Amino acid sequence: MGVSGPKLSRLFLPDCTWSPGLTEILQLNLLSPITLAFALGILARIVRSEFSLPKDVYAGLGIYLLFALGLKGGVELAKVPLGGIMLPLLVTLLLGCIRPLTSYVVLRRLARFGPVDSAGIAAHYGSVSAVTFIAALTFLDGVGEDVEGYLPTLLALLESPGIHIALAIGALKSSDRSQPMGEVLHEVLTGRTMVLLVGGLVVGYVMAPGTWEQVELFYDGAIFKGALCLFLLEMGVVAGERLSDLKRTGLKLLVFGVGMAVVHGVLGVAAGLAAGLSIGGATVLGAMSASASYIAAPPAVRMTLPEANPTLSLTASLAITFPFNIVLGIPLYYQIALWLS
Amino acid sequence: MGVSGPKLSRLFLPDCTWSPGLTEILQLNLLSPITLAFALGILARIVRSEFSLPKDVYAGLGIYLLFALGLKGGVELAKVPLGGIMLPLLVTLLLGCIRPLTSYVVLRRLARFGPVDSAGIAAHYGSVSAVTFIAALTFLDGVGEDVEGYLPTLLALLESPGIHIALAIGALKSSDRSQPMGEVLHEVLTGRTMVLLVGGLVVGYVMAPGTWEQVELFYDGAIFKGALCLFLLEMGVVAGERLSDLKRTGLKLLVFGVGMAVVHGVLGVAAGLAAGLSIGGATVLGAMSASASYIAAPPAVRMTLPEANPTLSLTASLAITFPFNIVLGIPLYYQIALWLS
Amino acid sequence: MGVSGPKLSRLFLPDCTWSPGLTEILQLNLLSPITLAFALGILARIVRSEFSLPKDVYAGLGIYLLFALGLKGGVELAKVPLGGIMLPLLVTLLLGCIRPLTSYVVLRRLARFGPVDSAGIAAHYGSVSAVTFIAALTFLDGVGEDVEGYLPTLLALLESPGIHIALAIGALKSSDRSQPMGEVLHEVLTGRTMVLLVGGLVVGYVMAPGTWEQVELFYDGAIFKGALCLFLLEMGVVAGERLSDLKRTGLKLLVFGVGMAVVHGVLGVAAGLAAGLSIGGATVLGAMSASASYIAAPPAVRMTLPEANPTLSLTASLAITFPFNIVLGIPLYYQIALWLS
Amino acid sequence: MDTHDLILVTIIAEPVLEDRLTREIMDRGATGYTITEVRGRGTRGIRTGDIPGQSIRIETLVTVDVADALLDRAAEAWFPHYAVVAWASPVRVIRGDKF
Amino acid sequence: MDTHDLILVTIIAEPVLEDRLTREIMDRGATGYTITEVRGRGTRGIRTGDIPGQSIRIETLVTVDVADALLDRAAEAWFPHYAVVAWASPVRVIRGDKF
Amino acid sequence: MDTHDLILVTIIAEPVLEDRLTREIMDRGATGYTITEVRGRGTRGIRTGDIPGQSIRIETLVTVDVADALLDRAAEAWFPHYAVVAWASPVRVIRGDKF
Ligand SMILES: Nc1ncnc2c1ncn2[C@@H]1O[C@H](COP(=O)(O)O)[C@@H](O)[C@H]1O
Ligand SMILES: Nc1ncnc2c1ncn2[C@@H]1O[C@H](COP(=O)(O)O)[C@@H](O)[C@H]1O
Ligand SMILES: Nc1ncnc2c1ncn2[C@@H]1O[C@H](COP(=O)(O)O)[C@@H](O)[C@H]1O
Ligand code: NA
Ligand code: NA
Ligand code: NA
Repeated sequence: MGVSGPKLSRLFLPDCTWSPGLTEILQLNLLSPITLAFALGILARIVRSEFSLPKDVYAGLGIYLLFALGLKGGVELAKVPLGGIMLPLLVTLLLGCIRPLTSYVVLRRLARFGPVDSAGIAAHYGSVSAVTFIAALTFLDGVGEDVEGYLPTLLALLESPGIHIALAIGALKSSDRSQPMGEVLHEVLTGRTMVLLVGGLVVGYVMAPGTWEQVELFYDGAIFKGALCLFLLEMGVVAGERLSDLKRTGLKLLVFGVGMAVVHGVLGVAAGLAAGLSIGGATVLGAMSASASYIAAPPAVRMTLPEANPTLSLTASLAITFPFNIVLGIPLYYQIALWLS
Repeated sequence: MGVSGPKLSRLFLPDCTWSPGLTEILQLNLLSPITLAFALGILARIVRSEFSLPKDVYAGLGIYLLFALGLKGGVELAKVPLGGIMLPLLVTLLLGCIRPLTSYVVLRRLARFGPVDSAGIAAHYGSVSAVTFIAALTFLDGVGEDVEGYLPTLLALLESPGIHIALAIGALKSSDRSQPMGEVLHEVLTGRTMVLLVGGLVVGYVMAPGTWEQVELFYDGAIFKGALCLFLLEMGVVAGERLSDLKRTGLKLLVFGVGMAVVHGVLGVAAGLAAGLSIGGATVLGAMSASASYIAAPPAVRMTLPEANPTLSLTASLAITFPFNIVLGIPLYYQIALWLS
Repeated sequence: MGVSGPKLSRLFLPDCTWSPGLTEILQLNLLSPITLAFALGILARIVRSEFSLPKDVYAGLGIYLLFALGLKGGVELAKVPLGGIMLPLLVTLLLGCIRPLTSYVVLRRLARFGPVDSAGIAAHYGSVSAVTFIAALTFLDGVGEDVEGYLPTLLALLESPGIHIALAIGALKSSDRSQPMGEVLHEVLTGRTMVLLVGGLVVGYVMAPGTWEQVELFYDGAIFKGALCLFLLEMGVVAGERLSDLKRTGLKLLVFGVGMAVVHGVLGVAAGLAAGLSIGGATVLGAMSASASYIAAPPAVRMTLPEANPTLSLTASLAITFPFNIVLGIPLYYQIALWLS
Repeated sequence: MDTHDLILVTIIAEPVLEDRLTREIMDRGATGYTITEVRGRGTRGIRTGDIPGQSIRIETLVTVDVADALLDRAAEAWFPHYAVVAWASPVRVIRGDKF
Repeated sequence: MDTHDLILVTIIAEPVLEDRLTREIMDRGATGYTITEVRGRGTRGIRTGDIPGQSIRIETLVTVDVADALLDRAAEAWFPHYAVVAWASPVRVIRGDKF
Repeated sequence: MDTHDLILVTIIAEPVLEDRLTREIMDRGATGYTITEVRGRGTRGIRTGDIPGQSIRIETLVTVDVADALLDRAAEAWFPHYAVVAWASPVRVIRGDKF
């Protein structure tokens, strides 16, 4: 299998500059079960199939994936000295503060959206998509690249700051601040992602030695990846449902959704390498940074900035940035990580 | 274990005519976890238990089973030369066209149902039950008989033609054609089975090499079979719920449901052997051919032939033919395949 | 791993009185994934998170766990001579008859609850919690203690008698007997637990040899334990929701919930050892005996004794006795079994 | 179009009562009912199950006489001990002869 | 506060009819509708699916004229063969100009 | 049987509003409410979540005064920016003293 090429090439062929081309990696990513399942979901919508996963099953799969991610991350976190991850944590926090600002400025100045819509969209791009994170892990596993096991900790850290920074900007610009910020802060900090990801991290971290092995098969490997395929099948349906909105929201949103992802992706990769992450780790941080929220951000924005048009932000994060990252972005950030390192 | 007898007997004992009797095979099938789970579900209804699987969990299991079937079939399909399966495909398509006609004629002439009811029931018996197909695979696995891995392709092909042929007959006979046929065609061709089974076949077919192994544990083996048991438990409940209708629908429906299954089953086995399928493959084609739809056909019939009594068709396919095939039919078709080959 | 100490100590060090202290065992139990998942669920409620498992997923997990328990129990039951389990069965039946009486007397005389409320609560403490049973099995597996495989049979036997005895007492004391007892008897005897646990026992018992192995991975080991963690996460949420009721229901209910558990737990351990169960088996019988129902009993009580305050019984069984058993009770009963044996 | 004036009786009740209520509804002369799963909050806050606040909402189209009989029965048998809320409103029904 | 008197039309129907009914509702001039998943029992007991008794409940706020058109259509096209029940009741709506 | 005439206020709203709406309903004097998960279509087509069209339907039985206060509040605070529809209808309630 030429697939494990990249890693092997660096280990055994130090003098050789060969590495699998972007095309090769792209193809591998395009033909992975999760990309294909996602594409199948989109296709089902395009042919106007009524197929969709039952709401509760979709929610249940999401809960399982997040909790599994947290548990695994916690188990790995327990193995590294906490000092060693301070720099990655710091860098991630910085990304969490910078990304809503870059998004807002680009939306306002370059794309010329109104101030409230800009803040609303920026809240999505200041946060993060856990599924993009998982897809990046799966991709790197596929190309045989190792990653730091504690990365879910960074994911947890990146989720909320960006939402609050963007909402604060929006609140200054909006006449009608509907919901006291305190409530929204509480809602985001006690949301599903926080309970499952942060909770899972803590559980995994403190679990008695030897107990992870008892449940590992359920939370990792083939079962995790198989469940992820089903989840992405439905995400394809959900994203496909928004494709029709693309026409209404226009080209500039499309350009923003892809451009912002690439800019934030490169930023994330560079920051990761600077903080001493491995190539795999930096790729994952890049993918995280390039991603946009579609679970935590939407209700928070809806409650605080009711004037913002939710169709804009959801279409951008779910129908543009998410598919872009899954299909093209992740291999791209990997390639950039290889180049930069 | 005498269980693996049939296959061994043919491999190692060419001169010996011994093979496990029908009784032995029947007993093995009766005491398989899936038959027992199905029986438990029926029993729960008989004692008027309120137990049932939550709607969404039942739907979720069904989706998982179909998608797993598609994926596996696709992975196997990629291994055989397409030329080699043309004959089985052709034979299956023929079965898809003949079965609605035989069903209609038998219902109309022998059982003397009205034309619209006959067409409605024929649409069910022209299509196929995926669970019966899976049960046949599991049975053959239990007796140690190999089957062609690409069989799910035949299942996908057999689902829809029969429905449309029967509905076309019904539309000619009915005064009140409620729904334009085009819509119904669309609905069936984009239904759950098509998305998951055909979609899964394609995904499995094009998946990058080595990626199936990453998810195989989730989609095959013990997890697939274990999930199937839970699914059949609920199918037992659903079928059990219709047992009370049997009294109202009368003996002739019972005779039809069993007789049609046997006739179509023998037809399927013979067609399979003629097309060069293995004994296992012919048995599965027999089981498919003997089965009747209870998922795709009912809404299609309801929409196009509102005058047809849905109790008749659902009772026949779900409370008569399905249990018959699961408990007696599949071992019978296997025995017939052994005899005919 | 010092974890497997207890068993090893008894096998290899017969002259040595060392055994892991209660503290060591307690710590192991506290840091097990299921206790931690339960604690996470409670914590989520305490911080007023809106997180909870979808209703259908929670129900689905419960069904899976019960059915898995039944199947495994049945497979094991088939391996032991029926004569050998008569004594454990008898002792369990006795516990089923005594526990509602002790509960009623303690509630009436010591805690001074009204007669109808006492009967209502006693119905809960006369029945049993399957999750407590499973947690005990998992705990013993963790400390490396063997248990009799047929224990689920005892669980099935312990569920209903206690409910009916307590309800009969209540019916005598209540002016308004709303529901004919026959209906309630039917409802309990055909309830979810009965279908899945007793049904699973029978299926597992009669299954053809070799078929259990085909589904074992799905119903046992890491998948069972992993699913149990998710289930306990939600049970934590549900129990946490009732914590606020604790203030209203008062200290005496708290004392009852813990005290009754310990008394019944010791009774169960002693009875188990007397009936010849292993230390592990006696611990599990103790945990069963110490537990209180929160699934089968509540609707039965609500229908027959509408005057009884359901907040009292559910808070006691779900927010007091259940967490006590999971966190402290099970290790305690184990310690007691070690002492008594 | 042939319409009839009937009464729509709506009952919110604890799920354990489903069997009894529907039986009594049919016994008193209704020809059918429709059930919705709902959740809610009231003055009692009675919680009967591991999912608090879950209730059922039963709607039945009935004649005035049946409505009176149902509400009488509700007031007498169900309200004293159960978390039940019920109301009636006049509606115009097609296929009214069926009820 | 600006209120309008409108008609609330409620239809209980078999799930297979969802697409057709909502299309016809919008075609006849409604500005929206709300759907609830329900289950129930009636005189026909027609069972179309593996989950018997499952139905949908469609509510739509419409003007009197649209209500009449809808109920006429129901009486003529849906009732003869399908398990459909429908009723209308007067309600007071805010944002009534929207409908 | 002791009945009272009350107003049933029904509100269809985006799920994110649940906490706020129920709090405001109780604050304005209602004694309870019932919530149903629904889906639907209207003129705005606002989609707030990964499951578009999902809404909640809140019913609350209140006195005429409370109904007026609720609808006023709705018109003023919720309608401008949110996908909310509300209507009121008179009903007859048993246990009416409770509300
Ligand atoms: N004023 C009200 N309006 C609408 N529904 C109510 C009202 N009061 C109570 N309910 C419903 O009836 C159930 C039981 O109420 P209660 O008996 O007051 O606890 C609640 O969970 C609500 O679903
Ligand atoms: N009298 C009734 N009151 C309320 N709902 C009814 C009534 N009759 C029928 N339904 C509903 O309409 C559906 C179809 O009724 P039917 O056509 O009579 O079988 C039933 O499943 C119920 O949900
Ligand atoms: N005319 C109507 N009748 C019934 N429900 C409606 C109507 N219009 C809107 N709705 C409901 O209110 C929600 C929001 O409507 P809108 O604000 O118009 O987008 C929709 O999803 C429907 O559930
Ligand atoms: Na998100
Ligand atoms: Na089917
Ligand atoms: Na219980």
